[in-house]
Amino acid sequence: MGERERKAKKLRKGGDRERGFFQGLKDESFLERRFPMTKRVAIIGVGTTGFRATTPDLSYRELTYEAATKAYMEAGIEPKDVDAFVSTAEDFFEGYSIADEYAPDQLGAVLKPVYTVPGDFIHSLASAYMMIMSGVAEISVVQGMSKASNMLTLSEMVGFAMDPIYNRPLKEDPVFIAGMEMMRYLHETGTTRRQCAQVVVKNKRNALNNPNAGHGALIDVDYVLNSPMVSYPLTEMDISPHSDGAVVMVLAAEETARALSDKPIWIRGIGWCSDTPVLESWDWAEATYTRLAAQQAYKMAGIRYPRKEIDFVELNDEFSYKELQHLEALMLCKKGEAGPMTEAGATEIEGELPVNPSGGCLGVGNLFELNGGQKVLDVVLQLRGEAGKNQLKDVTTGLAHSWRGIPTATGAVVILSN
Amino acid sequence: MQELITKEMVERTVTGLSERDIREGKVITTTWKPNLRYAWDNGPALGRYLAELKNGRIIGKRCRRCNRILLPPRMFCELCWRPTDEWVYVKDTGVVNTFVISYIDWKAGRIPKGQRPFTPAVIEIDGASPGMGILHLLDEVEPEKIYIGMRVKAVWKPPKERIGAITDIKYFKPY
Amino acid sequence: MGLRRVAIVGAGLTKFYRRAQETPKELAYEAAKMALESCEMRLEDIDCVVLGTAPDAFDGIHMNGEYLIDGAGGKRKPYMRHYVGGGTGVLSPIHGWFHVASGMFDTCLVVAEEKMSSCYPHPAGAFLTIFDHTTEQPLYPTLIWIFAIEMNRYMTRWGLSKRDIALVSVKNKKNALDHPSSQVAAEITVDDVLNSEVMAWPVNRLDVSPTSDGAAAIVLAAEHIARRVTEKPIWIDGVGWALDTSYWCTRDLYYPDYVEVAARMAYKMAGIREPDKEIHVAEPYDPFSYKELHHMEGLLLCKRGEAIKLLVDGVTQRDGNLPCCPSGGALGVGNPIAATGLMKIIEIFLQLREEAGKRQVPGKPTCGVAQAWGDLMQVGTVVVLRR
Amino acid sequence: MALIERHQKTTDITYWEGEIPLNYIYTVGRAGERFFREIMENGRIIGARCENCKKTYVPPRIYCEDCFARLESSYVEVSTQGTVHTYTICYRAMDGSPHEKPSIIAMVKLDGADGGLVHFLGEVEPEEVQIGMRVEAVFKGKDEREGSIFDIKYFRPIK
Repeated sequence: MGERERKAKKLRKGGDRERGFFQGLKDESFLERRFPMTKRVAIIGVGTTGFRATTPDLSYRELTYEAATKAYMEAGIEPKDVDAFVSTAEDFFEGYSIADEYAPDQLGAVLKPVYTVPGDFIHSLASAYMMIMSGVAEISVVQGMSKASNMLTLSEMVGFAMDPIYNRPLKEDPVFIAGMEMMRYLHETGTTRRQCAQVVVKNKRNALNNPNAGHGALIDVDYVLNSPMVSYPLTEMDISPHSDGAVVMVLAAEETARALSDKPIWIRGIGWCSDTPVLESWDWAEATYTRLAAQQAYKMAGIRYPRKEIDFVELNDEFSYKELQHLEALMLCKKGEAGPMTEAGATEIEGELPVNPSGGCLGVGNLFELNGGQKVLDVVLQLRGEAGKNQLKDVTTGLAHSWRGIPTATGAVVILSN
Repeated sequence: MQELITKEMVERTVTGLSERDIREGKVITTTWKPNLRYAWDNGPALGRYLAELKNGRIIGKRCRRCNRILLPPRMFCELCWRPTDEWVYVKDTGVVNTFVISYIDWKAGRIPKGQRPFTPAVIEIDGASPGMGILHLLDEVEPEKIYIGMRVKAVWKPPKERIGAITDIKYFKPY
Repeated sequence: MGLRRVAIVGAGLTKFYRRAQETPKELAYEAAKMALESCEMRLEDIDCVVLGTAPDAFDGIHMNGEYLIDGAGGKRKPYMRHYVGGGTGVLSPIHGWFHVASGMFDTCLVVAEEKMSSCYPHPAGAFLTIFDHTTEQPLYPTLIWIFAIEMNRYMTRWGLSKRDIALVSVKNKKNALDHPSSQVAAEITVDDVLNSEVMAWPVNRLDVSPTSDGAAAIVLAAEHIARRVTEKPIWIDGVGWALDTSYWCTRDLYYPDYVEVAARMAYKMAGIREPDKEIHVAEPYDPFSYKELHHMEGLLLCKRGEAIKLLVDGVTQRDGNLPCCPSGGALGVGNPIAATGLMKIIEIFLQLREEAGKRQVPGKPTCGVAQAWGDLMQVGTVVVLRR
Repeated sequence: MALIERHQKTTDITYWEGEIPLNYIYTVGRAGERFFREIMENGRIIGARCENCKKTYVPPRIYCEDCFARLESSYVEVSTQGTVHTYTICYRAMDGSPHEKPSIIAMVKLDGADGGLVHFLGEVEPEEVQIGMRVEAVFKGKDEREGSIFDIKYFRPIK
């Protein structure tokens, strides 16, 4: 029996009474004793199926089961050791009216505290984090799953999210919203389409070295610029193709995390924010939601100079310009600097600030509500030194960011350290 | 007596409408018919289940740890959290666990007078573990004569009409 | 950061109607605005917003949580939606509680909204697609089937009569006469229930809660804020929730295990050992008449199979020993899914503050419990409130 | 691997098709009702003014999204002319089918308002469109208006 397993067993032997739900909660001194202000939460296990354009041989249940098995094995736990679960799902992406019904079985969470966050995976992560911080759980699990290939009318589903009175009746491919946003972004910042195309080239190249990624390719800038136009100035190659896959993560409070894991990855800061969903009130150039979410996360992590203190970033690049826009909103460079930075290679793996070393959405695939899951996963792997050929040297702090896709203005940020 | 939320406060919040207001255009409305179509991957468990239904058989899967025969089959036991073991054919007979006599269809519309009401039931299939039921319809029996504990048997579609779906069983009837 | 005491300090509720002219955003706004006004707070005092809304299939907007942001007051704020089908309403304060108790935020606006009337030909059609798409939907099931299935099992297990169960409808619809938001309050008799049309035996028309449009909102605050904002904060002392397997046909439906697990979790946290004695007022979820009894048993307010006795003896009347659904519940006030759950929380909040007007239960209650249920007979969400 | 048994042949792989079969009728709400009535009857566009935040919302709302003030009594008329804030040339419809002729969609900021409308541009070629271009609303004939966003046919450049 290995050291870790012994620790795990010892922990379990103590049983629920030791570390389960809320004993003695009414005892006031209990608060200070059990929840010092320094309480920390770590990710102690991650599991994924990898991401591919289609996964025809597995149902959504089996996909999640596979990811969960890996995550639990890594954390050295069984589902019965978990205090609470959070799943991530949007009804119409799963094809159910009440998608959360189908969450518990494949996580081993039958008759356990489970709920669903219809948001990004990072929202769920934040929810599970707060659960641990508030003392409801010592170990919690977050799950996200994408079966994008099963949606036959995907653009209509995305369009179904638009305002039914003012926007949806136009009956245009919802990508037009991104086209309009890109136009204004380029206009205000002076960024060029060529610089956006460079993002695609970089991310698809990075993805070739990521065994989990499903859309790696070696292309050049002209290939992107010459691909068919979808919504000017957005071409087909500027839009990330979608992927299937599942991610499950195990979170634990400090003591448990140290007992169970050799390489806990600490959640130092987490933030999420939504701007107005009304297109008519958008400012169209800046990703304010990301800036505010990042501010919250930086504040929590005590980060004052993001550019210096963050070693690398996994951020949402569902559309090529979004990587640049988000990079600026994360305050990692000034407005208008992200394009030139990318062109100069500063965001490459060997650059000064590696961005999306995993390949991002453009290289891994758009996973919808799981997008954040892939980002956090790759930050965790980098920080553990398990990122294979794409491994960055001497990284200690990484940032994962996600956006909920058109037509929303919702983003979430998490800062992780090893 | 003190009241935090009063009728006056609440009345102001919402304007009630009738179906007629909407139908006759007294208020402005927009309509939408979403096109939400899916092709869900069956995976090995449900895939085999449906394929066997096409053959006129019901198949389950055993979990050796809790010794349950699971129906519909699953690749993992949700209680033991482990992969399931062997495939097991179960019978196409069973016992009514509970049932309904429904006079409305799925759109909440009433069925026409004279039409037989729907009689869906949870049927515990013989050969599967006790309590392991599936949802299906009952027929060839007066609705009033159905009772919990009644023994029933599947009535299959002719082999040529079967497509590998739960509806390959037309309904269950008493036997 | 650490575990902190969290209180409900304000509440707002819209009228419940079968069809509302207001958009979902406007409904959410009306409730949220009233909640803020009730505790004299401004939107800028709110640190974060939590939203509960059940299936997108009712409102007819994909990612309904995103659509509602501005109406719920979530613009440029940390905003998160959560979801457990019908249990969403009571999960709302639980999720809000995490936000505040974890130390991340000091104040939280919790909004629950549902506009079911947009869905045609009938909102019930949205329930077809809650069933398993491969093994159940081809049979065209409806939600009422599954309720009737459960009710039949429950009645058969304990040998109950429909006549007794109908008393729940009579009681709740009568209680709702005093509720400002009520949609279907009425003075009816047991015979009215039994003679109303049979929808799916054993469920009659008057055993069923209506479909509704409506919204509800509450404001949560950490202890140091709550004491400044109000003289009568109502504390969230216990939270619990649980989700059972989605293979619902494999469970014996006569008893709601999921409610029991959730209730035990909440009671343990609140230090309640004898729920039947320590809880003074309860709001079990009652979308169907038998469900109130079913859930009282799950909430451990009585022994299994004995809820009916309390009902028949009048113990659960508003002036009884254990008032259940003094608001009028989903059967009387209306059932805009997520908003109903939060309406129940608000009712306990008002009862404990003794601000429920004519609905006030006697005896200065100090501890109440609200519960909701959801999904395929799967979810129990429970909140224990104390003053 | 997590599963001990998998499909071994491509031909064993199956899927199940289905849909979510629903229809919707949306009311346009209290503010929407005023907005569309004003267009239908008077060919005017109204917004909602928040004096507190000094903002005019178009389309109007019953509340200010920043300060939550009630705006129902402060609807104001705004211009039917405005400026292209941003635009795109869209080649596909919502169902993914390609357009025969690409459509031009713009966010038009109306004069006197902080908001505006997202709508089509007409009577203009894609290459002529620019950010900052002045445009005006083209309404349908009064008897054709039915209370939809298409009561405004499109926006066209001011000549």
